[in-house]
Amino acid sequence: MDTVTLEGTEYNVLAKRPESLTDKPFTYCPGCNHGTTHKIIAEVIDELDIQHRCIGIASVGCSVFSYEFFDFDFISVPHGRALAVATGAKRMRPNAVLMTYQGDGDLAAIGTAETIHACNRGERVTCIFVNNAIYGMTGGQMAPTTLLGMKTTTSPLGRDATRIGWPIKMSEMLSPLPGAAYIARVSMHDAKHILKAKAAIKKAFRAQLEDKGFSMVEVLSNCNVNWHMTPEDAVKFVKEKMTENFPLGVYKDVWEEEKAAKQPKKEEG
Amino acid sequence: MDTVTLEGTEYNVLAKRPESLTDKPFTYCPGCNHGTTHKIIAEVIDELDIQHRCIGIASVGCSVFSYEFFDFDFISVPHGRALAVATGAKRMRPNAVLMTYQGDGDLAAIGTAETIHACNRGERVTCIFVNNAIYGMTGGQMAPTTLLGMKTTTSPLGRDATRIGWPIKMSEMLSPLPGAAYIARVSMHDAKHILKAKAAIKKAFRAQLEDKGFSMVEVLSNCNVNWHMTPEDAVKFVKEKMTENFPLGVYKDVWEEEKAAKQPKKEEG
Amino acid sequence: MPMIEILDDACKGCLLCIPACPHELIHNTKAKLNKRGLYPVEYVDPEGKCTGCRLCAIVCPDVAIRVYKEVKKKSA
Amino acid sequence: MPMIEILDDACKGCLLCIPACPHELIHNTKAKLNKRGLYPVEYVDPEGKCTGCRLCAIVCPDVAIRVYKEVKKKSA
Amino acid sequence: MSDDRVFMKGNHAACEGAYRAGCKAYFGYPITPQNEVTEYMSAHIWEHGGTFIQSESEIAAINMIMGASAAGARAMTSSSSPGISLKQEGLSYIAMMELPMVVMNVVRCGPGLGNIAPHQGDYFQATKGGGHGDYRLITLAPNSVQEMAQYVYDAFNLADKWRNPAMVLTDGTIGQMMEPVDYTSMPWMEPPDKSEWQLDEFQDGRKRHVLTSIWLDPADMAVAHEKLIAKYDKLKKEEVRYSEYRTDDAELLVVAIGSPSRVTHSAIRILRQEGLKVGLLRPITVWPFPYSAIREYADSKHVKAILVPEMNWGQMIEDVKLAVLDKKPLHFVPKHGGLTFTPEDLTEPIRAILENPDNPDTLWRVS
Amino acid sequence: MSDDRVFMKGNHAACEGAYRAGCKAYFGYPITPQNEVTEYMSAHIWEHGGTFIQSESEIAAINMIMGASAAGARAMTSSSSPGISLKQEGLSYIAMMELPMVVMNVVRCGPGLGNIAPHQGDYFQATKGGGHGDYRLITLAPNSVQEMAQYVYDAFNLADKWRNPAMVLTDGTIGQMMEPVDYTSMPWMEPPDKSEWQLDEFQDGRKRHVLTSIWLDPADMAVAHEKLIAKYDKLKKEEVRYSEYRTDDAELLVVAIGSPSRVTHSAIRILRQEGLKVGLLRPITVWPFPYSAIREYADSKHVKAILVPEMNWGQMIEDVKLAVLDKKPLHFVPKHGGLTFTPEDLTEPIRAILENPDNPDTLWRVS
Amino acid sequence: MLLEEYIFAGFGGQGIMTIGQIIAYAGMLQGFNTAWIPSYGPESRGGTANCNVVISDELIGSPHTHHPNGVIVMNAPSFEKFEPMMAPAGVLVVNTNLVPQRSERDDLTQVCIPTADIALEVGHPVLAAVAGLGAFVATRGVVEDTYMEKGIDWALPAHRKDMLELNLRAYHEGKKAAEAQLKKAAK
Amino acid sequence: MLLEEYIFAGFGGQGIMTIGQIIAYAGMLQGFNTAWIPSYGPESRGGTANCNVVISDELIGSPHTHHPNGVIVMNAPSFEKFEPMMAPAGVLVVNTNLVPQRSERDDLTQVCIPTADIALEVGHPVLAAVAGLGAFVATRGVVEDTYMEKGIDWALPAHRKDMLELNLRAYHEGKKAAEAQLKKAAK
Ligand SMILES: Cc1ncc(C[n+]2csc(CCOP(=O)(O)OP(=O)(O)O)c2C)c(N)n1
Ligand SMILES: Cc1ncc(C[n+]2csc(CCOP(=O)(O)OP(=O)(O)O)c2C)c(N)n1
Ligand code: SF4
Ligand code: SF4
Ligand code: SF4
Ligand code: SF4
Repeated sequence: MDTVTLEGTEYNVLAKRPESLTDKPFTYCPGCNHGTTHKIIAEVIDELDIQHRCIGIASVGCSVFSYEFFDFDFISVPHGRALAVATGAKRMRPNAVLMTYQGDGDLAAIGTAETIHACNRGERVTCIFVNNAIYGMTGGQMAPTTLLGMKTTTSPLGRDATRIGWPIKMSEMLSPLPGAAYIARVSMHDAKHILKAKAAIKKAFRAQLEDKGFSMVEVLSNCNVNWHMTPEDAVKFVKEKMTENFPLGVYKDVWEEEKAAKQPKKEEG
Repeated sequence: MDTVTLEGTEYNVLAKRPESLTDKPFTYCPGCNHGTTHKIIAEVIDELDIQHRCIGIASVGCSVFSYEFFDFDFISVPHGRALAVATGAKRMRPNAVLMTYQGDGDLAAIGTAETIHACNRGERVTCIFVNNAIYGMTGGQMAPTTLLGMKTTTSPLGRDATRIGWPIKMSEMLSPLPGAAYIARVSMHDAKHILKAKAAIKKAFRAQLEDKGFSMVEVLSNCNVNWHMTPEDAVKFVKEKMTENFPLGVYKDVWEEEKAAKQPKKEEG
Repeated sequence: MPMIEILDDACKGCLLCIPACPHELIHNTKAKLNKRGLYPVEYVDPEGKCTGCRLCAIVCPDVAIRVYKEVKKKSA
Repeated sequence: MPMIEILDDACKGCLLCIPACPHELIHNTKAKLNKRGLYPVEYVDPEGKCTGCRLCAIVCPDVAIRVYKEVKKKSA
Repeated sequence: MSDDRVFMKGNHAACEGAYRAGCKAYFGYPITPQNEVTEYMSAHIWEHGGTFIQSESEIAAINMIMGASAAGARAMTSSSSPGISLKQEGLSYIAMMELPMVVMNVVRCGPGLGNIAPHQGDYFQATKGGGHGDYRLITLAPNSVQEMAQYVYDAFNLADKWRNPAMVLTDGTIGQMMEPVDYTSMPWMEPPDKSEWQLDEFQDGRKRHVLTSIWLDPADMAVAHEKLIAKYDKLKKEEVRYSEYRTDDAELLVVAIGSPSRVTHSAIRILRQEGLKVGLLRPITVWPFPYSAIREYADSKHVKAILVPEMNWGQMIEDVKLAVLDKKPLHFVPKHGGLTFTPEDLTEPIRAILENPDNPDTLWRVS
Repeated sequence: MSDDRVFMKGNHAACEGAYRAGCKAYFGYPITPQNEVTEYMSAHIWEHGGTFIQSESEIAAINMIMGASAAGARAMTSSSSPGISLKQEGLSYIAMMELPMVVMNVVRCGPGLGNIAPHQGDYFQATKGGGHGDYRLITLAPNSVQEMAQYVYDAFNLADKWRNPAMVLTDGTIGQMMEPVDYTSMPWMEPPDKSEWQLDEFQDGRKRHVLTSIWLDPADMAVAHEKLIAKYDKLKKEEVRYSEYRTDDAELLVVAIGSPSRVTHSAIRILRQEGLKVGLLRPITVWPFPYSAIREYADSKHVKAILVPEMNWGQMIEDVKLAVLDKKPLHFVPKHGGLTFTPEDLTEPIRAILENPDNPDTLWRVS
Repeated sequence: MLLEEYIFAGFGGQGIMTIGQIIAYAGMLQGFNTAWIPSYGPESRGGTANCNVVISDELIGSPHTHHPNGVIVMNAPSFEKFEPMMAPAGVLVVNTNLVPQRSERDDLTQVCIPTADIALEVGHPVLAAVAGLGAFVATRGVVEDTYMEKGIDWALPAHRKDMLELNLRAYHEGKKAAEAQLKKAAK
Repeated sequence: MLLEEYIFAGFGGQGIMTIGQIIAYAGMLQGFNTAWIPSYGPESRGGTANCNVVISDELIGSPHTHHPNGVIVMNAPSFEKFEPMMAPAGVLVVNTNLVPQRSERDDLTQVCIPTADIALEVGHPVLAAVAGLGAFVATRGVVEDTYMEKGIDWALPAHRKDMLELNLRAYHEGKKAAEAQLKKAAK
């Protein structure tokens, strides 16, 4: 553990900036969980000691500059196509650790086909899917994950299912695909859940490192600015409304399945 | 019922060419179930008496010329985009009956996003999805639905899950979406199943006519030519292998759900 | 009595109707070539076994089979 | 004794750390503007209540909180 | 001054032009700097009896428009550069099926993700056809908020008149700026009757309508091609539009579109005060392109040189060269990266060219 | 005759050229008339240590290629017209990120679905940039099976040399036909080292590599632009390629590419027997285009007229016009619908032009 | 020929865009050609936001202003960026609540007023920008008050019309503060 | 100058494409430039399939043949389509098993042989096309047998090499049948 000496006393540093982040401060809005998510990803990468093997795929969305914050090789790619790019890179560099970082517009609207087929092929890549129920970068338009009734700049009267459909649940949709090794939905609304999220992200990278298949962690996140809320209210909204619509949990866990398959079937009674 | 007089005797005509087909003979290969599927669709349209309200969307695939066989308004559209085109047309013509006719490459590969989002929006259109586990028109390449081990011109050693993923199950994927009103998988392998298929197609159109939402019938079909089988063997393959991998059944039935919702919950015991 | 008619020029000789018929009334005789250059199947029913079940017509992908049933004259 | 440090220029004043601290040691004082033109929060712990639980740091989106814990000198 | 002027953003005015033209379908996907179109449509098209869908992608949007147009409605989509690239396949189909519709490109700076500043890097894509096969979009290039409304309105009429897709090609500046708009030249109108060919639910008693772009036999396809060519030839004769400003005695003719054409205006004012004879020819239709109008100036005695300023590395200048040929020296002043022109960016080279019409600093050659 | 000749399809030969160049990734989606590429790759790239994926779409394919190229591999995709339209956004990104890769377009007849016959309707798309923003693909146009292999091979080398995407632009005829190929000019090679910029798992002890195409500040983007422009200018100077056949005394110069250039060959043989002086200049790189080579002929005393035959409505002829300007009469002979040229299609107009270099039947004008 | 070119700059959310639109709209009512354009995009997130306004009696060339003759700076980074760009004889309004810098240029008219303080006095912090606008018009008196007042009304959305009164007061308070300062300077 | 332009046509699946490739390959071995091209695409589904072959001692222009000087028609629709296109003095091989028509042109050499019968005699119906090819070479003797035989070998995939013997026999039987007919005609 790092130590530091402050005013003559020596301290262990319990929380500090992870190695896998650059020095550049995040440019996200105050309270935005893109930062939180970046941080725990970087911690996981530090802990797994894979920083110098990681290749990041930055998608188009507020996180388009994530390559400025993560300290490893990176490429910024067209909107929605992160998992196709990751596929191409991983196939050429099976020893590299591939991470895509994508928003809901990116992954679940324009990138729907790339997402489903990368998962279905069981590509050995790890996808961090930040679901904030809105298009942040372009200024608050409706996302495929926008909750019913939620007002956005393109659903000014609130999202209405009969005109524009229902919030789409990607973890549920992807987890039945045999290519999926690990799929979980986590939330950023408090410290406990952030720690859980971190554990999930670690498992997702492990799925890749152990060559199990495709892994994705769907991170429920806030976009307080475009939700027109204070960060505190936005986090509360995540806790109450987002998790209600997008139930948290592990949707696919290849290790559990392997365990179950190995265990002799329990007799009844 | 039509009658005809042959050599002096008057007969009822029990089976003949439906009204909703043109006179043009199908150009499909001998034994191809595209023909069978066309025929039962046309019968359903005749029976529902909606021929002159139907707008067909021909997709790119062996059925690209379906507009020459169906006798109502039709448009031929880019590969994979049938459901987007249908959406645009239906929104402008809510009283028209929209049908897309799509192959597995069209619907489940290049058109994945359009398929999922049309379903998710609950578009009032009816999608006939002919799953023959191969790209027929282009000469027998692998489809997203190609079975594991199946040899195609682009999986010459047989489809291998670790390289190219698993056969994708669209009915299963779409049916959990709230926009889906009716989703069923049927097969063309014998007369009994063809009749069942027809009933399913009728229900699918009814879902549209009753404004319930999106409807799709996945039709398991043969492509004997590109499977390199006789029609008889191909049909057997559908019966045995295709249905094993793609279980038949109704995956979503809005009427059943409505009924269930109305029924008072049964007491235990 | 019911009977079927094979439209020779529509038939592509796929033979799917043959197993469909419960009475084995359709045969792959290769007796003639149609204008497509294909061998249409032949319907042979000297004993009048056809029940008009339509199974052959249902499986025919090319709508090449018509099924007829004698009109029962209502007794006046 | 554990303690935290708020990196003033990294803090964006989102205030998410305030409810995270079980001992209410972080405050929105608006006492100073940082170089971003934002008001960083302030850590006030005269009684040394901080347990080094890291909860504030975990929720901070901008990695603006460092947590320190005194090194226990091993007795020689 | 008319009292009817309202103060609006270019992107909003485009929507108002569409409503007045009877547009009943807008399908689109957000992208800066045209988000205001999608947003304004989502809020207001319902009031005009129309429908809005935020599509899952630009590809879905163009194909939804294909459906709406086939069903007889006036339909529009819009996007900015990367999103327009994704629409190319759809546009090619729409053009071959001769479906009328309007697509607006509020161009941003490319290639790639680039940035969201105004740019003109999509000129070739718009005018030569970014999609496969030979086809053309009737392409109008507004340079003011007033024209955003007007040319969207006009684009609908041209699209229906010719059964051809029409593009409104503009840049981020024009889309983002607010200016006064006067709608009196855009009366509310009913779209023309398309029952001759549209797909609808009234097929009883008429022949069915089929829209397709496939003719497997080359001989049949050739017929379809020749029909299109004949249409385009006619269009080229009848629909060329451009505007002129102080060109009659101009010794230097500037050819510019979009926001650079506005800066040219300022530059000309400055230069004319110095007694320098400078004029502007502004193509309004960039396809069909006003070749002969420009050629006339190239042939004229008073014009000594021609200058093209573009916010790109030289695209429209190829069309200008095809008009000017070797008749007069042709000069190019580019602006890169999404930076915008200042009047000085133009006045300085223009002074130099008027001193020496072959001034090598800006002389443009095919290479 | 060399004994090393093998008899192959153009589409297959292209794959062999790729293998010899060290191509390790092919991702593609079926489309006629280039299915043989996808199929041959699926069967054989493994033998050369490479990987094949039949992608879910052309868009996925081009983006997978982006990933493979970024990871340092030689990578290739191919398609035909509609599929190439779908790749435009990806190509624009790839060009701006200066990623080397090869894309082949075995052009079919468009617009829309069109048909699968050979065509040249995608010339503009390939050479002027079908995607958004200013960028260029190094574009090679083979006209034989031998050249299919050779130019794919060369395209990989050019792409790496210039860190620029390269296109092989051909037509259905060349892709579908079989001819003898001699591979001795394509020795098996190792791709060059890209550890300077590639993304990989060996980052320990080096600076990280970042590939991007976004520069939000126009001033930064302008720098990126100017770097690209400088590269393109250099490319134009150094990489122009063309071939000539009996041009030295030609009174009529034909400029043609792809399968029409082969028919031109036959036509010239026929006409030369009649004593008519006809020659062929065939651009091999259509970008950069051999403007100056053509201009020299336009300037020459012996050339009286120039003829361009294209299987489209006139695209390359604009580039030829930019070279020829008004120096000599320029003629156009098109072929529509996917129909192919016969030698007679060319001999007749050529005889007429040689009688009257301004023969109005084929004279081409900018309009 | 009249050619007014303004840049108004500050944080996102301070109301900078709106005051630009107000004066451009008011200028239109007064009979001028006017144009407004934002500096748009994500770079404005948390950073500076600014808009350009052009008012002219001729056709307006570019709405982009490279040498403004009128500037309002509502925060410190904006001062750094725009003060040096100003045309000679321009007018600079500095929000002293957030801008510590002062222009040393002697070819500008500088007015320094505490817009936030004025806003709070009038009754609401959001009024700071309008107060700044008042100060600006006091100094660069091209658009008349009657039109400015109509502009302020126009800019308020229907459900915020109750704020009209407060906005007008803030505008005039800002104007007064500037006039006082100008008078002092004139002495 | 040698310029041989052939069209071989019939049903899909009859082996038409292969016999075209064989002669083109054989021509290459003999030292010529050769080219082969299919009429490709779905229109061939169930309809006619055909390929073009060009053999020349000069550079080959187009592989597409509009006026062939050699044609094999294996089914009736092909006769209709290609017989009228033939260049004068061309050679036409007609498969009498499936083609009822006969050419009435007197500027052609016509050979009519029952390829299916020959194939069955030799031992397998798939050999019909090769029998037709034999007949063709007998009539249009540009490519020599040694090369044709190598071509037949080359065209057989590795797992079908056991069919080589049969194929060669069918080729020579076809050739013999044609030679007999030509001899008769010559008399
Ligand atoms: C092809 C294309 N279409 C649209 C855009 C514009 N665009 C940029 S980011 C974005 C969506 C951002 O939303 P999301 O993916 O949810 O990420 P967030 O910003 O919320 O983190 C869009 C539509 C683009 N850059 N490219
Ligand atoms: C954009 C585009 N990509 C590819 C193609 C080529 N193509 C035509 S049909 C087809 C697939 C056909 O398979 P499927 O949809 O399963 O229908 P089937 O032919 O089996 O009935 C493909 C890839 C095309 N026309 N357009
Ligand atoms: S706009 Fe939303 S998602 Fe983007 S940085 Fe701000 S809060 Fe985060
Ligand atoms: S190729 Fe297959 S799908 Fe197509 S018509 Fe033939 S059998 Fe049917
Ligand atoms: S099923 Fe139809 S097409 Fe097939 S053999 Fe029987 S009658 Fe002929
Ligand atoms: S959570 Fe971090 S950024 Fe937010 S107020 Fe606390 S220290 Fe500042």
